[in-house]
Amino acid sequence: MKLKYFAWVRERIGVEEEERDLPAHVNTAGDLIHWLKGEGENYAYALEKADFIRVAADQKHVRHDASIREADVVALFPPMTGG
Amino acid sequence: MKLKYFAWVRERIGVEEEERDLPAHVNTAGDLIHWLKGEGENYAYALEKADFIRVAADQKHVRHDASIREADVVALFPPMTGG
Amino acid sequence: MIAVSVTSEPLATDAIVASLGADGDTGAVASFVGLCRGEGGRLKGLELEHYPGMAEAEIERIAAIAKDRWPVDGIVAVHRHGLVLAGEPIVVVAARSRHRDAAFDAVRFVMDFLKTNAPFWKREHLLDGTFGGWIEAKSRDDEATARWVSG
Amino acid sequence: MIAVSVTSEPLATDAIVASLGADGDTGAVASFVGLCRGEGGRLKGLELEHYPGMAEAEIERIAAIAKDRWPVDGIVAVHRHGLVLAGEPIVVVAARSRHRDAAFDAVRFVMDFLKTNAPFWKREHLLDGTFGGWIEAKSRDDEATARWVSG
Repeated sequence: MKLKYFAWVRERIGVEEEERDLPAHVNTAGDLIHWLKGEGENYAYALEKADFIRVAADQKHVRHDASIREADVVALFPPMTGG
Repeated sequence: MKLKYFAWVRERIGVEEEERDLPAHVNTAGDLIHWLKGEGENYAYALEKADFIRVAADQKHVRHDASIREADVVALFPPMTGG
Repeated sequence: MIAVSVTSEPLATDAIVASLGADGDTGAVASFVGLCRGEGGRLKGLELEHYPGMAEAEIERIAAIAKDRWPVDGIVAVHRHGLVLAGEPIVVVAARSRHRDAAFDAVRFVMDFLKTNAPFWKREHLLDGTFGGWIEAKSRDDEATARWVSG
Repeated sequence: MIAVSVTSEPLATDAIVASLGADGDTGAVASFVGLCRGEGGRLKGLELEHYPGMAEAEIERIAAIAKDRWPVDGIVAVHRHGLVLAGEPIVVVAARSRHRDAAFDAVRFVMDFLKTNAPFWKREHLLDGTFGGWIEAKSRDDEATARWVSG
């Protein structure tokens, strides 16, 4: 699965995107965030306020309880500030 | 007192404006309309829906129960349709 | 800054909105243009009668109320009178502010009150050059105005 | 007609609003321009990061909801990304309709949802050329969006 990061989530993790094989127990967007937090200090820092992180699966907003296993690209980012 | 008329009130009365001496019993905007209705068929036709007629005293909207004796110019017109 | 005018000349919409200006704190410009509809090709346009002097004064009064009610830094409103051809602007209202809510609210408030309180009267001007009927005031315009009082 | 774009070029506000077009039934054009504030001269501007592809798709989705909800005949929305200097437009949204309420509501709805749902992130770009902090999302923007759901 391709993971993409934006804004300060991107800065803290240190990469714009990466390919990752998800463990079998990662099903929802929330699972993904929780698992990534254990993948290193940079991830733990970027995702420390897990509830705050927004998720898009294949460019559509999804809730933390939505399954993301079928998605090709999942993006994690802070609340948006456009307009 | 100068009286001014606009839109179909003006058309029905047949003049744009006129000078009139008000009888002593005419105090409010409503009194003025009521009195004018007795001044000829054209006035009766223009002002037949008396409640519908809007009044401005010295270029300010006033209600039918407002005194207009101190005004220099009183205008009578239909509901407005600008914008 | 409040700038109001009533004119028989065609309205230069972009220039009117630009006349609002801006400063370093301007974050929002909301604007509205009311156009003369052709009503399926039936109308050449609308003839707008107005009460000179009171028309300007009343729009200024409405704009001043809006400026007191919301934190806007400028309001501009220009209204035409005389013959307005189908497709041409009848009225342009714009406001600028720091945040968007104030500009949105001020423009809509001015438009709603202008419809019911500014002394203009529209009459249909038909394609054959004759006059049609006077446009009747709409109850939904009165309701739109009332919304700002009760709300 | 719905037209959405995201660009790194300065926005030509008047041309964007004009691109809405008009027909004989157009009676109302409402528009909004969101500008980059200088915050008392502290900022050179804002750097806007965005999610290419999703940004356009999300604004189009929001505009389509607005077009379904209100009788508007056209909506146009253009959003910048990259460095936007203080005083420059960040976003332009406009709608046209027969009567004014639809155009007003559609523009405000698109702006409110765009603020909370379109994937853009603003960062301060200071006068000395360095980056300041990321702009924090405002709870009042979430409330503005929620208003359209409950209201």
